[in-house]
Amino acid sequence: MPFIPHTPADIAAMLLQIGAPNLDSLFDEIPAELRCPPLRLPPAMNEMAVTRLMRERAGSKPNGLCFIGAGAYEHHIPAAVWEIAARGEFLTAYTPYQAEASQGTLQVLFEFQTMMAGLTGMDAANASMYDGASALAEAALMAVRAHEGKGRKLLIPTSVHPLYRRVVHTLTRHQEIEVIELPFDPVEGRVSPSALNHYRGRGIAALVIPQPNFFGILEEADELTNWARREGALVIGLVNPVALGLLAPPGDWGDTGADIACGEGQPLGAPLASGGPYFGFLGCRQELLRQMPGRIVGRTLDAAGAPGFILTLQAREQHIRRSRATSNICTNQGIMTIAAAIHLSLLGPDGLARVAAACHANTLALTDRLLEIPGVTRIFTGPVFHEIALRLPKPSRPVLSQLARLGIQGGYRLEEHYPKLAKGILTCATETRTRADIDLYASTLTWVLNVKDA
Amino acid sequence: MPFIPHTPADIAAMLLQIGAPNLDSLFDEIPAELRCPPLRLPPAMNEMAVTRLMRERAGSKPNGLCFIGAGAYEHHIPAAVWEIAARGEFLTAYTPYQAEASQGTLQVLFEFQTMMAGLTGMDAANASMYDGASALAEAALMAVRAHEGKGRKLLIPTSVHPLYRRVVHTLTRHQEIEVIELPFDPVEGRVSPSALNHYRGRGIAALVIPQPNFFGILEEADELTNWARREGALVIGLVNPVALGLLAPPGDWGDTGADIACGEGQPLGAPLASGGPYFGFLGCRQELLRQMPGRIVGRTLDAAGAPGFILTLQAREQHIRRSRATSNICTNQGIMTIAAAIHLSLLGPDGLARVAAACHANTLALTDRLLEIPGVTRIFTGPVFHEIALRLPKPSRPVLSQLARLGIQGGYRLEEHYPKLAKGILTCATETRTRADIDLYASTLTWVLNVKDA
Amino acid sequence: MTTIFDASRPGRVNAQHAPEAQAITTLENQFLRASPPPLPQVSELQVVRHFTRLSQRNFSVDTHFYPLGSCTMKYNPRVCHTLASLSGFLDRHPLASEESGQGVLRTLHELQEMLKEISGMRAVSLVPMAGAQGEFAGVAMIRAYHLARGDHQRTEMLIPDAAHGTNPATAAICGLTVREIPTNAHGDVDLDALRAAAGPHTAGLMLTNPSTLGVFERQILQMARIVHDAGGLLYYDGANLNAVAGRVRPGDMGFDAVHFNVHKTFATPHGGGGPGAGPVGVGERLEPFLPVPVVGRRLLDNGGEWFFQMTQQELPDSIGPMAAFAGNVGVLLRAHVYLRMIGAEGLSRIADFATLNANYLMARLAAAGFTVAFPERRATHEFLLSMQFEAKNFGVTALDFAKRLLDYNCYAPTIYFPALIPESMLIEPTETESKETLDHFVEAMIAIRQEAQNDPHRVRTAPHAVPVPGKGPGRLDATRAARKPDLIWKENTVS
Amino acid sequence: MTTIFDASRPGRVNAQHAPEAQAITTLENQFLRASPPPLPQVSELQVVRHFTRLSQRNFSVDTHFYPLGSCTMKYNPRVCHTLASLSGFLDRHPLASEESGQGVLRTLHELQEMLKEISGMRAVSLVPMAGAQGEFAGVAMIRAYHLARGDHQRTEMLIPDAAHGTNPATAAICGLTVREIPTNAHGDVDLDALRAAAGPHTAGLMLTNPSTLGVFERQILQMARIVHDAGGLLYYDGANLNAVAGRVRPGDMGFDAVHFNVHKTFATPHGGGGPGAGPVGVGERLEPFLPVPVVGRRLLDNGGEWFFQMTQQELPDSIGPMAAFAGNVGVLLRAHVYLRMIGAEGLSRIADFATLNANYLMARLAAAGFTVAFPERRATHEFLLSMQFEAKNFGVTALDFAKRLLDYNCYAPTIYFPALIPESMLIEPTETESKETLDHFVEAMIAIRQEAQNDPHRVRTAPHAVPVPGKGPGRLDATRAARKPDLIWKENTVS
Ligand SMILES: Cc1ncc(COP(=O)(O)O)c(C=O)c1O
Ligand SMILES: Cc1ncc(COP(=O)(O)O)c(C=O)c1O
Repeated sequence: MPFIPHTPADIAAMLLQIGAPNLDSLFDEIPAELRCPPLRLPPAMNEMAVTRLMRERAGSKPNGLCFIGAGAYEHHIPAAVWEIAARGEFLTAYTPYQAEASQGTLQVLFEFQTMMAGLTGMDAANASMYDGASALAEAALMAVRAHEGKGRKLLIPTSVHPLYRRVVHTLTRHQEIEVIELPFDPVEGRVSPSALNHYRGRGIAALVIPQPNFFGILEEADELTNWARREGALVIGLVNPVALGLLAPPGDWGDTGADIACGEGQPLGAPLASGGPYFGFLGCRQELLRQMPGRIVGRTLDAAGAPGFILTLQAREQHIRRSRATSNICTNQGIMTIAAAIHLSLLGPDGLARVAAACHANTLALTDRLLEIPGVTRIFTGPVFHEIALRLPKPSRPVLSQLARLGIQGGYRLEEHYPKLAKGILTCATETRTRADIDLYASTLTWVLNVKDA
Repeated sequence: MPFIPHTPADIAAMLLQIGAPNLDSLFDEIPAELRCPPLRLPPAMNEMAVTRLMRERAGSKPNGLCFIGAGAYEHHIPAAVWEIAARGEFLTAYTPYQAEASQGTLQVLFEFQTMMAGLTGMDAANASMYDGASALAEAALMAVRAHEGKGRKLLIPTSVHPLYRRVVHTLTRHQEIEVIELPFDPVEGRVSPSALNHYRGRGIAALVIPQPNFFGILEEADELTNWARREGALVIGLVNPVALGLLAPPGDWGDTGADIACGEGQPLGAPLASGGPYFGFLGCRQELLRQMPGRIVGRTLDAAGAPGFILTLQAREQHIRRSRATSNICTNQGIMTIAAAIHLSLLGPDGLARVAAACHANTLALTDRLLEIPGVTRIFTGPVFHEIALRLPKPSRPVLSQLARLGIQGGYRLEEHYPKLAKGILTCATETRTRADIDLYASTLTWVLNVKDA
Repeated sequence: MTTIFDASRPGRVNAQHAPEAQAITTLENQFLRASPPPLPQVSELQVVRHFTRLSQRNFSVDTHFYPLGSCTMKYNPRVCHTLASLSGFLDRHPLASEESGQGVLRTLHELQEMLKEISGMRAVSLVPMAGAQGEFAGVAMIRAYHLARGDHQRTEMLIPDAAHGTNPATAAICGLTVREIPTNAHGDVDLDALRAAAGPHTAGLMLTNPSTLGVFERQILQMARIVHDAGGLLYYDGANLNAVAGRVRPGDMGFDAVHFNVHKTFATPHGGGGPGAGPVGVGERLEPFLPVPVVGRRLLDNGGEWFFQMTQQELPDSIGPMAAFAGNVGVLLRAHVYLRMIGAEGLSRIADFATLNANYLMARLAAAGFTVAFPERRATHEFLLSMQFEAKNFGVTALDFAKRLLDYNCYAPTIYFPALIPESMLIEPTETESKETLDHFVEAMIAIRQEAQNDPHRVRTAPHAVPVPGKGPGRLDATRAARKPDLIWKENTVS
Repeated sequence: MTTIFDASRPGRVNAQHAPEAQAITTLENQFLRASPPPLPQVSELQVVRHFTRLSQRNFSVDTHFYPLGSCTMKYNPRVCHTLASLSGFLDRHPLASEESGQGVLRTLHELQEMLKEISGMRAVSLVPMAGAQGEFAGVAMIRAYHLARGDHQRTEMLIPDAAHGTNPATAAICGLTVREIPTNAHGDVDLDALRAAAGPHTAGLMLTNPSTLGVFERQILQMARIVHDAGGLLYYDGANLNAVAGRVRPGDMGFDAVHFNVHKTFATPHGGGGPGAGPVGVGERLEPFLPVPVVGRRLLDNGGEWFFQMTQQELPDSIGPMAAFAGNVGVLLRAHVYLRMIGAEGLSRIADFATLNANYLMARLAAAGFTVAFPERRATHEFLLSMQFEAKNFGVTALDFAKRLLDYNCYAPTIYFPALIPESMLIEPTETESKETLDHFVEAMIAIRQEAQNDPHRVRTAPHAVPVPGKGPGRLDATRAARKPDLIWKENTVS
């Protein structure tokens, strides 16, 4: 029997011990009327057959050269990352409830927390959230909790990833939080600090600062942070972890630094994989520690004084506090953070900075090449990091489809969530794109734009 | 520096300890005239670039549906096999010279030896040879050594894989062994026992019996073994390990069984991989143990009586006996045998037999379908196992090329080594081929044969 | 173990993983960090060695018996992982063209269909990223349903006291008040209490069946009637589906919403904490509210099929997206592979043998004198012991047993949950373990009880043989960890 | 550890790995086996758990410092393994159409070209499957060369006494008589002895340079002249190329044939015994005799290239094939990836740092009072200690040190080879180890010597902490193993 080790002799001996006549009798407490007829599932396949099936599915259509970012980025993942992260001892363990039998996972998580805290400039980080969007939602809830009694308004720029904003809506709507959307400046493509004056004294609990923002543009994080501080609002930095190889971390923003940092961990070792699994990261200043949701690993000692690692501050979690927990999150994205810790260790500070610089340089090179095409223009004037919003001379949907058919995933269609940005696309070139790739994109786009029916 | 951990500070401290002014000075004993100019190698690439390069190379041309056997067989390899065999602790260890620090590898090898001895019906098996061909050569040398003083003639049927026969020639020619080729019966495609009478009393040291033989045909192993026994010659069984799931093992042949069993281990978990790495297996009866080349693992005890595993009988090997060793083999095919042990454990006796039966049934089905094509005929009448020799109505080279271009690797061109078997191909369908694959082969071949210029 | 930071030395660069260095001249200084991020500077060999050795300091299903109740730590076929890791799957961007996604989308659609059949529900969304997010989706849909009907006063969620902590937490996050329903002496829900609680304020009931007490809730049909009659809806926490899949279906039991714990029932490895996936299935009433994206299928004129993601545009009443993209796709692919290998027969076989193993283990432990919480009941895929007798008489608690079991190469069962049984131990062997392994566990439990009588100190100070025999750490001080949180590595500190 | 056979139970079938059962009616009984093969009957979980746990009972480069002299146990970049394992490479049949092999063949051709450049030889064949098979190819070519010239009396191979055992074994298998050449007190070959030995019977000389004594043979040019003048050819055993690649080339030193130990120099993991690859390079005189297949390149009319395998038809004087197919292709692909990542600069950097590490370790051990075999010489990538002093004075041998080092988490250096230094220890740290690791090794050696003085019994009975601390087995009895060979598992036997 697939995956079941019982021999006929075992079954007989076990039933005898139980005192049950047969397997069916073990279910005799289930009301008879509830027994269901045999399920109609596809017939069982052996491993060979399913392997062939899935290989066909995986290879059914080519994925093409990727110039899409918009929240998920193709980076080179060193081969060692998953060779080690996917070792059975990491992959097939549960959440490390028994610390002594889980020192491997726990220590990696402790190291991961240290790396994320270091990257973001926070005092502490948790052991992951589901993804970047849900991490932002949790950050918002956390900020509002911390702001207890002083208002439940969240100010979130529309230069934040549109899908993230929707997820924040889904996940926070039952908690009486007022989410206020802060428009971006249509010329610069980022929040204009002067626009904030409108919200002065309105009891804002927290301001979200995306860096870089959805359009790839760098926000004036220092000024925005200082404004929030003056307002008594918390600052939530929504950051890209690869960009943090070069960019100022939230902990350094403005005069005081941000209070919470969060974001999508995918760029740190997670394959694109049609959307997941990725992981969200979340860190905060010391004072907010007990408001932070999710698992946290701490270092402690045994009776003999030997150090070891253990899940800690569990009083915040659902299995202790139940309905008063900081969040309902239980299973998180464990193995992805193990991969991230290995990934970051292999890159080191220098490697991460070089990857970030290469993404930046490649995106600038791509921008230059595409702007040579008649009719292609830049949408915003703000400084870009590794993503660029461009306006095409033709409707973006057919152009992008045509590009995809020619082997180029050309970008994200901005109109999808920004109706005003007609014919706009958001595109990027990470360190994985070569000059030849960029040239190919440019020449293919030129061709597509010249074809009549596109 | 790639793969080098030294920091500038390390280098300085280390040179100081050595008392050397710089790295260059460490080479000062090398005569100056020998220093070579900088090598002209392709420029260094980082991991990302080399990954892209190799992915392109791996995917440059499709491999097609494989109907070739001829010594290497496409079998399904359970995913667990290489996930475990490729674990760093197995993959990056050396030959287990320090037994206590190598119990993992040693125990797997002990279990592998047990499985191979069990499969072949031998008393012992070694821990691998390079491949099936070199294992046959070593078996021949071993037999001649064991036959010491009674003649150095090796009788080898031409129904043995032609490339194996060439390798035997290469590897044994310096040892004054007379290799006598024994023709096969052109009707049956196997050795006719009566043909052996010609060699009676000629002081034959050993007879090789391939089962199944190169043409996929089952030799009359019992009769051949008994003949050799009467002649005082040793019997070397050259066997396919998957076929042994069903076929009588060499240890059971004739009245006494064969003396040595060897063969290609590739069908047990090794990917086709354009030819290697595979592994050769070699086993023998107790009496020949000290003539067997290669590494052998044995079980022993420690001082407290606890059992453990260790390389043993090393007195046969080159690092003890040097020029009087049984062979010069040192590094063998270690990791492949670890994979084989896992593979065989996952299949078990029942699984292996079912795989063998499916190969047999599929090859018969393929034969039936191809024989329906006008002009395609069977070359031999002997009973086949999982490979079949067919004659085409047209020259085989262009037909096979044409098939390959259409995505079907149709078989091995027999004329390559058997000029008399004009238009002959050797083809097989393992358990990995479906009915649909077989139909596709048949319809494609029909089409190719009908095209004018093929 | 020293940390990776201890091995760091300034100036180590793994150039093989870094593009050429280049100066940034295009960005103003205000945007740039003042000093490099404090990441470790270590060689590739150091990284490989460090993390490989760390991995060896873990118990896992691949290395140990792992009878962690409520967690279904069974064998996860390696091939599921291997096939989900094919580069064709891994390399695809979530926003890439639909055409390039046909292989993945077809697979996800098949999974949706299979989950519908297994649960007996009408529609499924795969998007929730773990069980708790599935719960959130379910409860949020229940709320949306009531609100859409203008039924604004339904602010209470009924939850049995034995429920998993995520249930009350989820209800609270969805803005509902939790009302606990007690359990009776036989492990079933107290029906009278349920009747008393159900009413016009009832949004619904959240239930796990079999419950976390390791028994099947026999009165489920009565309960469904009570809640439905009161105008509430029923939520099924599918974490324990391994016990009954293929035998009974939440839909047939009357549930309106259900989440699957893909990482329990459908053999996705748990990864030391995740990722999992918590697809959610619903009946007719909740269908409009499903979280997006849902995978849709369209028949083409040429007879082929086309798969696509339905977003809020197509499903305007959806509670919305819960993830930036499509959820934990890779986890879902693993579940798909597993289900395709198992088929319907294999699925009910799983329930059969999970149940056989639990009942056998319970029978043997009972015969050995351990206190089974519900001795007159059948175990489902798990069962509860109470170590109260041992705690009282030998001063050796469930925690002590748990720690000492590690020394016998068994991961510990779940302890002190559910809380309503004192000194509880929830044991779930799963169907993939052999009788020999179960017998070993029984012998270990008996041996530990003997130790508890003869040498209780040894048990109270366990473990002694993990992670590294003789080198510890031994039992770790959890109180200290919480009192003085030491959460990140800092230069020159060793606690 | 119990064996996998102990876990076997009749009736366990992993149906997921087996096609449908079918009866064989088409074959006569005489061909079929009477009873099923005695393979274990175990579940997939049992297999995974058993072999995973066995793997943890190994030292390896990925987990431990592995200074095994003459074996170059450096870090093998994982990516080499990953890329050689791409399914496009793994799925190709060796006899598949040439067209489908263009990616592999191009890659192998590039490797051939790189190896030519690195060795300074004229042509390379990749086919030998390990170092020893490369030696065979080289010596067989030398024989073929002499015979082709009608020079039949050249039946002697000159081999320094420090040579690796494969050298004399290979010479013997190639039908030659071995004549040992002594080493002088400085670790160089005794030139007078060489002169005396060289003559009309000399087929050639086999030499490793740097030698297995851990020093560079300084008189190599004189030696080459002596042998060549006597009509013999020179064979270079490339096992130690890690020390000099990119700095000197065998071809420039006058060698006529050379083998590479791909699994040492070019970072193919050793797999607990293999596979390796032993490509062989030759000068002009031996080129016609290269083993087949050699990868050829043809320029196409369209400017492209076409790669193909040259067999004996194209190379009629070849010594023939040595493998059924093309040799250990997968291993060669790994080497190719490694070399493409390293480049010329990286290659000489490897020699630099392998040498730096060896000289540093030698200097520190010498400073700590250990006896270096050739203290006045530079170490190459490895160096020799003699533990004779410790053996005499404390009764603690090189073997005892080796075993005790395991307890300090270091794999043991090579011991008792080369045999001409008593109680020898050949230590090769490789370039991928950090200074910290070398310092740890020095401290371990010092600590063990202290133990040898104070508690020699502890050292003599080591190891104590591997493979499983406190659970052994401890030092294994090799004599017993050879006296009573117990080579396969049998029912109801535990030795
Ligand atoms: C009964 C029960 N419900 C819900 C959950 C929550 O599932 P997850 O951890 O996937 O969020 C769990 C898992 O621990 C559980 O056991
Ligand atoms: C000096 C020397 N020569 C030759 C060999 C033989 O190489 P292989 O083990 O690959 O056959 C070795 C390997 O141990 C060696 O160290």
